[in-house]
Amino acid sequence: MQVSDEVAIQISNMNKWYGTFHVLRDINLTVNRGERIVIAGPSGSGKSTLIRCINRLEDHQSGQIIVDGIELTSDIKNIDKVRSEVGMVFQHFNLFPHLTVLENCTLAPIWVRKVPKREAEERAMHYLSKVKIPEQANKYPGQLSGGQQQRVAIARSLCMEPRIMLFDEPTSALDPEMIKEVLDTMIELAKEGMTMLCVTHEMGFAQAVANRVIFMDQGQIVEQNNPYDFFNNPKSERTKLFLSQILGH
Amino acid sequence: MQVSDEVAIQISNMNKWYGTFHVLRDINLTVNRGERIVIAGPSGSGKSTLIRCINRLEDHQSGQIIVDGIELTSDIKNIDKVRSEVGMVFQHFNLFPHLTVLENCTLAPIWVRKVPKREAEERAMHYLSKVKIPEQANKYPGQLSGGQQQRVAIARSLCMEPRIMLFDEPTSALDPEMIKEVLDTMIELAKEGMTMLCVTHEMGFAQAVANRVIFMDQGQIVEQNNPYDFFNNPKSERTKLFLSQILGH
Amino acid sequence: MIPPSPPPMRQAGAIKWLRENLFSGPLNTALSIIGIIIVWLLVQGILPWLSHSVWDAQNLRECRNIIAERFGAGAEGACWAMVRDRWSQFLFGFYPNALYWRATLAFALLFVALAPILFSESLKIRRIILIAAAAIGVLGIIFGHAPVWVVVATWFGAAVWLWAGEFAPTKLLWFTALYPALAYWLLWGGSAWDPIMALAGFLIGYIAWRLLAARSTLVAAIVAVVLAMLWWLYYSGDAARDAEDLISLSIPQVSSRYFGGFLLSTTIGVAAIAMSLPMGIILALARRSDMFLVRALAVTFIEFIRGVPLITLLFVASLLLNYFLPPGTNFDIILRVVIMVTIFAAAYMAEVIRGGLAALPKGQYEAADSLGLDYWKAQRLIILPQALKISIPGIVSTFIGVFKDTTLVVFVGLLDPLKGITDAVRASTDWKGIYWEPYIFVALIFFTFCFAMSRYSMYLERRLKRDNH
Amino acid sequence: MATTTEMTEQPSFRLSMLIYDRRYRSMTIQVAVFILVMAGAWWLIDNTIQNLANLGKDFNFDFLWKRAGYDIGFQLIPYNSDDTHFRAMIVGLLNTLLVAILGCIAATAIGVAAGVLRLSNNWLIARLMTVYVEMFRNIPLLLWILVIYAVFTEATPAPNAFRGENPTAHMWFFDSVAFTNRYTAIPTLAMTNDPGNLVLGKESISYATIAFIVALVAAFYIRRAISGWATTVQDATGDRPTTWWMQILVFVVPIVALIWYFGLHLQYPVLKGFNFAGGLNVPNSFFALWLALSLYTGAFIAEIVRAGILAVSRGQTEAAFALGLRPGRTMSLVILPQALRVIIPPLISQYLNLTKNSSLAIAVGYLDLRGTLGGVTLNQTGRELECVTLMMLIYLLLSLIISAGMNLYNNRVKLKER
Amino acid sequence: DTLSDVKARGELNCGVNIGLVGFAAPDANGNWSGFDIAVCKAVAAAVLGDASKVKYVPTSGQTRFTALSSGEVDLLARNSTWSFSRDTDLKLDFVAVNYYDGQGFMVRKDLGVTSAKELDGATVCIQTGTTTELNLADYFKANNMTYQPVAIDTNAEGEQQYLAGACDAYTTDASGLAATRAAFADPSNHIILPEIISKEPLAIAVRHGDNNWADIVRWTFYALVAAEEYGVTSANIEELAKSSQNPEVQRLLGTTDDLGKMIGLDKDWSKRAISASGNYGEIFAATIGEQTPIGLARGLNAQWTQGGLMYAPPFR
Ligand SMILES: Nc1ncnc2c1ncn2[C@@H]1O[C@H](COP(=O)(O)OP(=O)(O)OP(=O)(O)O)[C@@H](O)[C@H]1O
Ligand SMILES: Nc1ncnc2c1ncn2[C@@H]1O[C@H](COP(=O)(O)OP(=O)(O)OP(=O)(O)O)[C@@H](O)[C@H]1O
Ligand SMILES: [Mg+2]
Ligand SMILES: [Mg+2]
Repeated sequence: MQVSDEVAIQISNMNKWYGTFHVLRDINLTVNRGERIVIAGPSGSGKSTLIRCINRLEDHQSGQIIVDGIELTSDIKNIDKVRSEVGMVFQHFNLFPHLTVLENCTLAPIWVRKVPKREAEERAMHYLSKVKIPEQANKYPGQLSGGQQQRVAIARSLCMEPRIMLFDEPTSALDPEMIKEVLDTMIELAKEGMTMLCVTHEMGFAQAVANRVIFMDQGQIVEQNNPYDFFNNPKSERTKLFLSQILGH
Repeated sequence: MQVSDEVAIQISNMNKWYGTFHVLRDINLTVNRGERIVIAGPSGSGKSTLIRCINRLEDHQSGQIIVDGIELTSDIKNIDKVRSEVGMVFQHFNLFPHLTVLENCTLAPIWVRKVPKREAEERAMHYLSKVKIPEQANKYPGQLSGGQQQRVAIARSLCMEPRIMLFDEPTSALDPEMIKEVLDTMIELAKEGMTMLCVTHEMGFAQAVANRVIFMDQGQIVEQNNPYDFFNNPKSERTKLFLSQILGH
Repeated sequence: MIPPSPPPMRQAGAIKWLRENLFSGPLNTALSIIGIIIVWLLVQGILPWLSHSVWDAQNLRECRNIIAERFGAGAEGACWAMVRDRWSQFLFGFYPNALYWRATLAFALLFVALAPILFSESLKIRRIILIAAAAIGVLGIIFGHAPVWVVVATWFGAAVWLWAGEFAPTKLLWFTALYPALAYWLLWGGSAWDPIMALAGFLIGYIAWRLLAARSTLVAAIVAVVLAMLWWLYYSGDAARDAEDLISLSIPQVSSRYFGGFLLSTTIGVAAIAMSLPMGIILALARRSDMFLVRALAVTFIEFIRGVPLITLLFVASLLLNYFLPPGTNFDIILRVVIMVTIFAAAYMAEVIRGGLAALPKGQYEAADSLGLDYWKAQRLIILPQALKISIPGIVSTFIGVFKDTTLVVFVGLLDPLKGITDAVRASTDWKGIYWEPYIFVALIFFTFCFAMSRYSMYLERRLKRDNH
Repeated sequence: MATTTEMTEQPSFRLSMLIYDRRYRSMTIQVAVFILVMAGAWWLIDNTIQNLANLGKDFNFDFLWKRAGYDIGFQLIPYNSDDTHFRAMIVGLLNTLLVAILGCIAATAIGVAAGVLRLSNNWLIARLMTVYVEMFRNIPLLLWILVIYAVFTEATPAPNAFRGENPTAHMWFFDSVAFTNRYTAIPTLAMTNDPGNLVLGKESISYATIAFIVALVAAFYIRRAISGWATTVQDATGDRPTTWWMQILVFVVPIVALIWYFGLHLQYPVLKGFNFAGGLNVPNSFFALWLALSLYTGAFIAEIVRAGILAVSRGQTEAAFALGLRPGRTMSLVILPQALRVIIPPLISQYLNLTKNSSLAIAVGYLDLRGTLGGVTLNQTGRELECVTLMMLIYLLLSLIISAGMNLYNNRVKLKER
Repeated sequence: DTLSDVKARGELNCGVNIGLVGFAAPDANGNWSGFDIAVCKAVAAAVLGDASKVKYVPTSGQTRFTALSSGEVDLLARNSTWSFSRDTDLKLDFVAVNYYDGQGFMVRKDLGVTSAKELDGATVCIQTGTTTELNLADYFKANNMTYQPVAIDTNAEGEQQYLAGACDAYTTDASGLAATRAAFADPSNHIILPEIISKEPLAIAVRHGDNNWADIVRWTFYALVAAEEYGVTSANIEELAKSSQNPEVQRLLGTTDDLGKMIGLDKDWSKRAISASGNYGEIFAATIGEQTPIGLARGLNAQWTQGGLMYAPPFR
């Protein structure tokens, strides 16, 4: 299938099973370059799984996923190529505790992109400044607060200069005060035109930056819409129920 | 000292040291039957220690604690009597992981109260229904969510049919969604007239159910008042400072 | 506000302590009394014997005469004169007297080599270890009949390594990498070119890998291994000989049969652990692999080795290994023993490291994957550094076990410190009939080493628990 | 919605996919590893065959059926020098098992006691246990075996010290047990109404033994039934009936009856010639080995037990106390069941170690499997390949049995989690 | 073949006892000496021209034959009994008996035993993995007696047990008993019983199949024996080589015939072998003879001319 240059991610008829459990059912999704998409849905609906399929942390069993023009198959070369184009930020940061913040950020550029060390460090400092923690560069992750850690994780991804960023509930492991720090960083990124897919329940964030909100339930995309309509005129019953719960809380 | 039948707990001039550290200083407190008391205060102020002295998980060095007409001394018989009258719910649940939920609930009635097993199980199911998780009876604690675990812990205490319940920050180890489940259960209990002492920072709960709020600092009871006055007209500076912090959050 | 006041005094001083710690209840009192009786019996049994120690005698008969003379006829006493007479054999076996300094130096350098691996985290510990190593090295060299230039060089070396330990601990890693070759050369002697050429094999492999890695890491790895193998099998021997002819770097050779005592134990123990570590890592990775066949082979190997006593493996080394190798091959018994002990330790090491790998959260693997690191890079840069750190306590206890087990080599005819040397001493006319003293002496040395190591690993465990960064 | 797992895309197969496609790559690696391992194994086997041919030897186990020709000092089944090497091997294996099983029991007892006492708040006892644990863990087992053997040899009298008008040594426990520097002479059981033996080929077993075993097994089951009944009563009424006296009676009555029926009595050892006779002489080598193994392994078990108890969080105790459970009940109902899960797996691997370590028996001349098959037989027949292989297989089998038991247990008690 | 291996290596690997005073034992500096060691030295001198070019490989009762058959040692001079099954089944070649021994018993004098026949019911210490173990079983069986074996691992262990009274009798080769007794603090309190219950020809062994090497070892040893017979000693050997008119001596010392060539060695091989530690009689006297602490009489090991069994075949 030919994909236009405008399309960053194209998922068609994708299905995935865990053993006999059908987690993702007939997913069709096209993400254009520069689009910022928020994925919401109840727990267990398959949001994380979908995100993880996109950089092949999980493999899908049928259908097609094309990222940046490269189809994801079990070909290792393609996988490597896609992974270095796609950055991912995890709920629990997953920083490397035995490396300093700076080393965390330079590791992949040096070993995967083969960037000279000096240059990688400059780049790392650049992105650390961007997430507003350049002064922490020589600390170890264990010495940082949760919010700072998550920002390091974002910087680490950015250092690979990916064209697409995936976020899997990046704020849900954080204390309330720290959520804002991280969301601000993400909003900044969004402003610069990064293509973003973000699983989150922060509806404020969705309203502020998303081009589109996708609602998933039981492995399917139930509804997608722009944020305003999504929150104010949800079409499906399921969405209404969900919105009433999270907004009421 | 003769204690009226109306008084559930009577603490007078109680002092406690950890080594040379004076944790509780001249505590005087009378709790009447059916009273619901919330204890608040900054971290390290001795709230937990006070609660734990009441069912003699810690011993005090001077002063008197009389629970349900029984004075707490190092007499083992008295301690046993008091402990079977006083239920306690811990911050980290402390369920027995090797027993099912049902077994957790029947263990103490069978071995302490010598209740026949059948009857103990019926009683356990009764209280499990009360905390709204009768269907989990045959699962193991490890298979439950935090909120469910805490509700089991409450049911486990209730199965001993105590006359007084102590709660030590029962919701602070829980995810926000689950806090409500547990608070609801506690409000239910309060409505039935159980004498309760609860260390908590959930001010909503305090306002909703407490007869009295006790504020502790540096091992002393600084202020006690009814919830309305406590929140709206705090008398001491210390309390005002504390309230400004937690309510601002 | 009520000010804090001091706690009420109940009882004070020793009586309170006794009451709380020894006689706090009937059961405790009974236990205390039993304990006191046991201590009393032990002291009564051993103390007189110990207090009648004799340090200066030529042989056992003389020793006993001295005891009878000093403490009255029939008095029993310890005859430590044996230790004074034979300590060198317990430590070095039959290693030539004049070359003791080489063994000592190798031992001291061992700590320098270990410093960046085991002690890198804490400057204080590193200082202590390095200073101790420097002291051992310098003393051993002075009292070990070393030539003057070695003494000077060691002073200089000690200064350098103390400096490096202080300011550039990671630089010591280079020394760690070179240490095996250096230790081999110091202990066995001969031409320095042999170990140098053996090291060159690694260099060749590394160069090949660097040249090809850009194309395909798999191909590069295979080529590197093959080239290094070819070098070792066919060229390194000749190259060493030629180089030796050109510039001679020889020191007197010492053959394996002179090794004995703690020198032998340490040599076998350290060599086996050093080699079992990489082997254990590979086995552990294989056992966690998702390829069925690889996993099955690793499991079979590990369980087989762990399922049989070490002593039978040593039998294999001494009796069977020659059957398994091409007709006519015949190599040093110490080397064969080291191979078997290595295999044995590797199986245990694999389990220890597997524990460390399992303790790593899955997120670390995923993060590495999502950054585009391939399997080996992820293992090398992310997983193993963390897993190994978690495993250090386990590795240290494996080492303690292996070190203790080196005493079993006596059953294949090597002179281990415990039974080999002791029997040799007791077979001599001078010390025939001596019994406890050699055992106590050997036990003391083992205890010192192992206890120090176990304390160290406990310290590490505590530290790991504390800073979970 | 499709619910079958099928691949929609099936791109044509290319050779490079063997390396670059994840699905085929693992195949490739596995095949390569397999070939390498097989080649290695073939190389070893080929070498062995060649070497055997060069030496003019063969690989067969016929020698096992030849006359052994040597005597064994301590044996559980009848054996003399006319028996085969195979029987000698069995004698050795039984000796190994004997010391291993008794060792495991004693090590557990010592280890649990030491582990618990190390946690006691008795300062002296806790220190003593620490000293014990550290001493044994940090000094090689071989040394302990030798030292303990030496203590036995040096500290006990020779049998002829019991001789004469004024013996310098005397027997213990009403003249029934003699500790000598060779063995401990203990009374054996004798019967006045011997019911005879059940003869099965070469082996024979006394009917009396069978009767006792049957009685014990029966008693065991009856005891189980009694405590089951007690539980039922407790479930129904809440009160647990006192049953300890019944439980004891169930064992005591049939045993006493059988003893009376067979006229069972003790036959005391008496000094006869050079040695004690009439009783059972258990050699010191066995005791020394047993004691050394138990103390050594016990030190490790103590640490395991301690860690297991400490692994149960303090909150568990507090929760149990808060529910009104007494300390004893708390221990048996809450702490121990949880601690055991932590303790059992490493405990079993200590059992494994003990069994393997029993092969050091040769140091004190106790002829176990390693001493018979891997020692004298190997040496007299020169069949090292066969003997060592067989010996390793037997040890391996023992280990596998023990670890299979462990896995069974582990699976049964694994904590259920989300 | 072994000869060229040894020459190429420049060192002879000689399997010896781990420690048996008089026969093979290292001193505090690791220098080996003893009766068996002398054989190794003689062979090294004959083959390599230097008696010190020997690597002594201590072997236990268990590992000795394997060490030989696997090629770890070139020859075994380790008081090993020559027996049928060892010669055939174990694929060894025993080339010559260097000491005729027999198994005996040692007991304490105060035990009141004067004959091995009185040992019924005794506890006997015995080294495992030796022929003595089998002889002992056979002897007691033949005489319808019982005994309790106490297995021991090494000689040192055995002495310790025996002295502590853990066994009534200690059995091993009579020579070993004498050596052991000699080293006791109170040798006179122990007696060696008169019965010799077995023939123990202690022989030098080589691998089966390399006949040339076997020849070298055999004739090196016989050169030592012959030298004693003809009165050639390490002191007078140079002189005799020049001046002796005795044709036997001339052939032995290579003055006339070049016997060495027939076994692949040079002319002076036997001279070197004899010079290494002297002739058989000298070696015996220096290591285990009556003047040494071991104090063994020549007995069966005297020259045939003296009524013993030492009989070197003719050198021609
Ligand atoms: N490795 C796995 N094996 C089997 N089932 C799995 C696995 N991982 C996830 N699942 C199941 O797949 C479903 C979707 O999981 P997923 O993590 O994608 O949900 P989610 O929408 O991200 O939920 P949450 O908001 O709780 O993170 C869940 O029902 C989960 O139980
Ligand atoms: N076992 C102990 N030994 C010594 N000091 C202790 C011990 N337990 C608690 N403390 C100290 O006693 C003080 C009061 O502790 P406590 O747990 O009662 O505080 P708290 O009010 O419950 O605080 P938090 O809100 O953090 O739970 C603290 O300063 C604490 O450090
Ligand atoms: Mg998720
Ligand atoms: Mg608290």
